[in-house]
Amino acid sequence: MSMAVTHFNYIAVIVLMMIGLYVLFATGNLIKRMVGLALFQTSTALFYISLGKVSGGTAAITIYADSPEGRALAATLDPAYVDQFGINGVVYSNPLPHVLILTAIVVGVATLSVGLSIVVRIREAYGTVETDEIEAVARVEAAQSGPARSEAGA
Amino acid sequence: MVDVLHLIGGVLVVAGTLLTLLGGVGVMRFPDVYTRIHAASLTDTGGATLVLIGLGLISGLTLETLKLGFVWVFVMLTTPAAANALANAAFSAGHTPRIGTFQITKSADASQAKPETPRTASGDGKSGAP
Amino acid sequence: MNDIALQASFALNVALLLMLVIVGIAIARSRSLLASILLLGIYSLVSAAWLVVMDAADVAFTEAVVGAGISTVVLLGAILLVRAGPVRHDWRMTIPPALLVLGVGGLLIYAVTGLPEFGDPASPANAHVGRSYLIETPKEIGVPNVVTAVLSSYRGFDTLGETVVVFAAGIGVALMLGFGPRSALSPPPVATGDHHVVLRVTAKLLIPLIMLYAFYVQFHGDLGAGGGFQAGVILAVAPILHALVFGLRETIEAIPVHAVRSVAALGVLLFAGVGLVCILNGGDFLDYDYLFPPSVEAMIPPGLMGDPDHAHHWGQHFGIFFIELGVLFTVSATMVTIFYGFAGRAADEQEAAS
Amino acid sequence: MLLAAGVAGLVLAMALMIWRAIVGPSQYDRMLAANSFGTKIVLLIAIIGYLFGRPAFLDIAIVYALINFVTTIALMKFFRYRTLAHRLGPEAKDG
Repeated sequence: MSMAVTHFNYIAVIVLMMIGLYVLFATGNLIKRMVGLALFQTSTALFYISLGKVSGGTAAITIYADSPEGRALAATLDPAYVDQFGINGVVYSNPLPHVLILTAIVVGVATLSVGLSIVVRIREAYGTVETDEIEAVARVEAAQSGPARSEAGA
Repeated sequence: MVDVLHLIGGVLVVAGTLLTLLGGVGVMRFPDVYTRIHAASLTDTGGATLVLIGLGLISGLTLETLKLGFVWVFVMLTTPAAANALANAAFSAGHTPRIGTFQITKSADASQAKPETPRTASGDGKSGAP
Repeated sequence: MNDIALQASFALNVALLLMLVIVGIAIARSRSLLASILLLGIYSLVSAAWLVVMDAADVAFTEAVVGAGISTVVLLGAILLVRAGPVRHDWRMTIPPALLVLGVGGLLIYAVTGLPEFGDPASPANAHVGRSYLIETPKEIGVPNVVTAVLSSYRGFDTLGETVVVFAAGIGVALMLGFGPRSALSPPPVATGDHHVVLRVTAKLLIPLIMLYAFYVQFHGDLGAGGGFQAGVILAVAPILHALVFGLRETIEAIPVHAVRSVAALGVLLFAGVGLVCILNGGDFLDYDYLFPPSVEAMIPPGLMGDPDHAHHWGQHFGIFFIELGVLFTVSATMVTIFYGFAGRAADEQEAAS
Repeated sequence: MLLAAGVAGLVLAMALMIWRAIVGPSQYDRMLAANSFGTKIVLLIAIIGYLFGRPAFLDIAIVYALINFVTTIALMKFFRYRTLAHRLGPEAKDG
């Protein structure tokens, strides 16, 4: 099989990651930047989960190979494949990336909120959420408060 | 017997998804927000009912059937309420329906039923505009 | 699983990833902040379905609740507070980032060719530590859901760190938005002519069900998909829905701000406390085999509930139970704190300059 | 086989919803697309649970069906009242 098929997931994830990066750099609007950051973050999650998928595998919640469910799952997989990669007759996907990403998503939304609350405070202090306007306001304020401080700021 | 149930269940699932697809076509083709809401919410609940009954026939009488029932109840509760909220938001923002005689009565309705207009979003142009 | 399922799995994987890319491009192109937030909600729904296809049931759970219930609401609260207009667009601004992104993306795609094939069971990521977790969990921990076992027992210390990060983020939001003259946690009611009976009745029906379901996910978490993180975000949706429908003031009357903040701290303390008890009983930090002293363990009947090693697993079961409870407390209270911060802040009256 | 056909139909319907969400033209169309998309995801997860032989995935479908509603209410409040803190409907009588 060609690379584009066997590595499709990774390529798609990288495209998503680059879209997130592009949004981060191309806009001066801080909220839009947080959206880009969220996209970037999700793409990392997708990459980890892609790495942990085992073809023919199932979710890492133990089922018994002799239950109807387990028999149905093993039915058309190659028995040699199941013997080699299965655990007690069932092939599972790798649970480790799931654990890492599960916590990362919750941490991600918490840190996204911290970022957004910083944006809100910036808006309250400067009256805008566009980076160039914030810089302009800061420059004016620095100039008003004396040359010594503006030098320190630069 | 089990095979027949599986077959009927599968047919119901396909019928339900076709209904949902039909709703999707409606959402794509219809001219304004209200007709689209109508298409989407009606076919979503109907399609969900068919799909969940079909899956229930496939699963037989197990714990999963109960869960399917829960999914059905929640879909039936939330989809119409969400459609209501959506139409409410669109109407109060001053969206006019584009077809039917409703357009004529709407201005009269609006002046009667809403003497005190709340702080709607129609005041600031950005929320209703694309 | 049969052949059709295998093919359908791959086809769905491709279709959903293509949808994600299309929605991602639409987010990048959209000028309206609100539209990009709505599209981000759709993005998160698609990625949750994709996670189910990738067998990551627990992750799909979390992504579902976070994407559908919390992140959209928080983002909406933020754009209400900043009163931002449409995003300005200047094509000259887009060329340097586009070049940069093309360069980095090209390098990364070149690097990807060295990765093992998608779905390869013998790849280094899948063959060693992940596989040994799958083999050892039934013997050492004795819970069916391997994700829960790894999360709370094998990698318990890591999870404690994550919980503390979530707690710290909650403190951060509370400090930045929860105090001060603009924090109007009990805003005056707005007189409106409409009644919204449908929404209020539906919400009244749904809120208890959401809480009940959160507890099901919490206590079912070692048997099926679920656990403290998932249940925590689900539980937080109930007060959020209550505040959205019945007003923030009533919600704060029912669940006071200081109570929420205390519960968040209590969760971290409970988690760390379990670890300390293990140390006191002679084990390592968060080594649940030492949760009960040997005198207590001797009293546990062996072979309960079809598990021949039951007495041995008793400490693990209780350790996981308590730390998941700690995670539930911290995560749900933090999410509610974040919502209180964003919803309870008074916005500037004038529009943003842009 | 039939289940796979059902999944294909749902994916097609989802694609139509994405088209509506991207094209708009108004924000209400996007809200509608997002909301209806949620219901389709519920059905999709339910069907692929059976298709892949793990009906326990229904738990995720339930949580979607429960929570999909919250975003729509938040959006409605966003449009109508420009605040998330406001109470919908009349004040409580005992308040």
